[in-house]
Amino acid sequence: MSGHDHHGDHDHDHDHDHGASGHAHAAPASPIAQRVKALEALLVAKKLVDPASLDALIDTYEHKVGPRNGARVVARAWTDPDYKRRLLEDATAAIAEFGFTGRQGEDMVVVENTPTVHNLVVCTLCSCYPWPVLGLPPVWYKSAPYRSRAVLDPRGVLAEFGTDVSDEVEVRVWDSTAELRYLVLPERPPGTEGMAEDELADLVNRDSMIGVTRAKSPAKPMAMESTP
Amino acid sequence: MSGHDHHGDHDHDHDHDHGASGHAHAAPASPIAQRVKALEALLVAKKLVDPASLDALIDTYEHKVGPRNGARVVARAWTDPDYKRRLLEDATAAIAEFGFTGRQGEDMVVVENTPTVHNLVVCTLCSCYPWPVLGLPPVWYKSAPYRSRAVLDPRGVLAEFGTDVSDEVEVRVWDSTAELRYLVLPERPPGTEGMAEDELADLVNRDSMIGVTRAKSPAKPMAMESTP
Amino acid sequence: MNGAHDMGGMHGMGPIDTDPNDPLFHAEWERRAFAVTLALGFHGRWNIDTSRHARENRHPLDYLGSSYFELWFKAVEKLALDTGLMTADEVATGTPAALADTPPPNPERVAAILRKGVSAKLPDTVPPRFQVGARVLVREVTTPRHTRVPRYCRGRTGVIDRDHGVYVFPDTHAHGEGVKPQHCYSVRFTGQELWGDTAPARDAIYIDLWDDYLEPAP
Amino acid sequence: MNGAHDMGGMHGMGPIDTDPNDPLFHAEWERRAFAVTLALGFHGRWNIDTSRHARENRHPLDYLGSSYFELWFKAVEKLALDTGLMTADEVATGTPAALADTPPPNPERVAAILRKGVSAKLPDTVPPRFQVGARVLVREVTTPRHTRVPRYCRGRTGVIDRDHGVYVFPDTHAHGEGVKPQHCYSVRFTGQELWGDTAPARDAIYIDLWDDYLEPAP
Repeated sequence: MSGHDHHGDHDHDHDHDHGASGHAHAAPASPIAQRVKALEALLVAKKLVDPASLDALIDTYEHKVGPRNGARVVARAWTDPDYKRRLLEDATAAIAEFGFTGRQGEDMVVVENTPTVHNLVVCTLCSCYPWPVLGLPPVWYKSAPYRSRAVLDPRGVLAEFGTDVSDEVEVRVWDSTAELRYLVLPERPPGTEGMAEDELADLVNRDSMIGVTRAKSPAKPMAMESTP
Repeated sequence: MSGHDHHGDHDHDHDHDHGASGHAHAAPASPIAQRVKALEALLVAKKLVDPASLDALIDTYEHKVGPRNGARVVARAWTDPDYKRRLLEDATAAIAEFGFTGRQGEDMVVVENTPTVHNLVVCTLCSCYPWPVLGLPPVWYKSAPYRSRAVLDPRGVLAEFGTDVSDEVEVRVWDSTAELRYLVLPERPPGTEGMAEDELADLVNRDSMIGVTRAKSPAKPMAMESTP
Repeated sequence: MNGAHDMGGMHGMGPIDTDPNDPLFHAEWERRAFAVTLALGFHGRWNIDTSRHARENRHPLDYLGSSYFELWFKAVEKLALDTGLMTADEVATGTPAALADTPPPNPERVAAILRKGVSAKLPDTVPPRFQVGARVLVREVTTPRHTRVPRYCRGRTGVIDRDHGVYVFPDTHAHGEGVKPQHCYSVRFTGQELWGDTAPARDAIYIDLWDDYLEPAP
Repeated sequence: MNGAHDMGGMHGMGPIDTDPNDPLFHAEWERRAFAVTLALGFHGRWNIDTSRHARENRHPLDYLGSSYFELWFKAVEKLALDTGLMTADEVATGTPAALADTPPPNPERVAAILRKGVSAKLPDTVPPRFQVGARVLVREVTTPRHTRVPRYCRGRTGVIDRDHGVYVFPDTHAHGEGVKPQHCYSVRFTGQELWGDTAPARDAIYIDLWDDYLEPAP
């Protein structure tokens, strides 16, 4: 949503809310829910949309395409200097090596975080976001608080995400006003020497590729108990 | 109000709505009406406000101070060149000659319409308005449509008020961002030669002193019927 | 602050209700909210700049979704609470915990106060930084605090049209940091400077701006 | 248009909900509105720029007061009506008056469409007006129509950081006036250029801007 919380729709999602009878008990539909349902029914009746295609679209972006894609790209760049070079030179082609292509990622740019530069991506005018590598944007990315302040007070925004960036570091904000889609290449966390690509990918979460957080540090090994 | 019409309060005012019994039948009070009433009651109980003073404040600005004041200033300027000179040089002092002084008119500026210049007054940031000469601002002056477009498309705004300004005429918009309050001195309408100050004042309405309209033309004399 | 109140240049706000017979007040509560706002102000606990900031300092949905006198009411309630003229407990219970120290002005006194007004003009003890005719650039002033320099003229170049004299500076005054005396000018901008080539060549916008908002145009 | 969608630099919007577990969809109708929007788009009756304009072109209260998928729904409904994909009468009755000329893409075809995407990049047949490193001034573009130059950078000076190549120009494309091929650049602005002296000295904002928005800095 774009405004106050109370303007969003935070109805509990009843998809998987089964009662004792095994049937879903849905709350009465909101006016917007009714309008959407009516529109869909009309479009299906007019044969303008294929119900199976609607289901496939939702399944694709809710379950199949997501930040795990971007994490694989990042982990590869961390471990393969040649891939990293290709990624920074021609992100679209380098990302396509994984088969991540298409809608809302047709033309990609990757910006690299370093000890002296921290990058942050926003779309102040709407919600442009690199779908093939990150899936659909989180609600906050589309919301007024983030869109208004990311360009005005990026360090304040980073602090809200618990990310502290030193005054010595240059903060670069990328406002996605055109058809380029930006992915942040986070810094590889310390203590990850020798980790495999798959393990590294587990450290790369969505927010770190938007640039509001850093990649996760590897879990600390358990301290061994001293025998009494 | 500042937004859509449906966000304003256009309740019918029941002050003078008497039924057959001679008593007012008020609709149930809206939440805001209840809150205002409760606040006033508390402030009166705390002796922070004098109820008689509240009534006097309303009476002053609803019935006593209004555009008729400004109209007298304008009519004087139309008929007395020396007064007009003083008015354009030091509006505050010239207007004070009528006893029109004080709150929200402490420091006045008068801008003159001529055959080559048309002036328009707005307050984009709130609703600054010259109370001693015009009374309180109309709702539209305080509203988002006027405040947003007066500076951006003054000719479009003038057209909305039915005022056509030739391309040859320079349109000047005065945005009241400080503590100066602006009054437009409209052009004296043609056909008013020899009219007395009082008659002229009748032609000067509120909107012409904001600059969204011209002063009224004198009523045309009735055409004499030809005898059959 | 860059808030919804700073409306100059926005599209999409809809048509103007130009009805000349539209009443000043649309309900009795609007009259009372208006009068209470003025009457509480007489206690001198806040100034007009503080008051303006209290009205504008809110979420755009709140600002745009409130009628004008609703904003006045919300602001005066907040100011009365913030300054201790009343307490949240008193508002909740509707019962006074304490009475005013000094009696409020009666109608005669109110009339005198209104006639006198409160001029923001100050003695002419500060030299102007700019002369009439000088080309000036409006500085970028981005602040979450109160300011009176509209966004639509920031970074733009205009010409000093007249020097109004020395005035209270709202950016400090609104926040209890003094009047910071300085000249206030009417600055003339062409419509094309503010809105681009599509604006009529003969239009000009005059904006009242203080010394602190301006620098010499390069 | 200068609308509420152009949010960069606004204050007062409140805190960010940073919960990493906040779901992408908060109700089933959001899923359906999302899917219907994409599916209707496959008919090729409008482009992404038209679609963006349909979402943003509304009263600020409507824009700010609607959740994101509500805006998507309102926009797709309007686009379907405007382009004749459906009629107001059909919406009112819920009954089709006519069926689609061509069958909608099935899931396999949809998957292929998504994988392919629709690049806005055009053949490199137009020379760039600016070289990397050039100082550029963002022109004032005030239009009630669709544009992608945010208000917060207009009239400001930046440096061409990279040339993305030739792209569709949204200002014409949104209104059915062709792609007007031209270079699109990432332009670097310092935070202080955009927000004034109080911005951190080391911050920079990169904005993607087309040739038509720019002129050489004086």
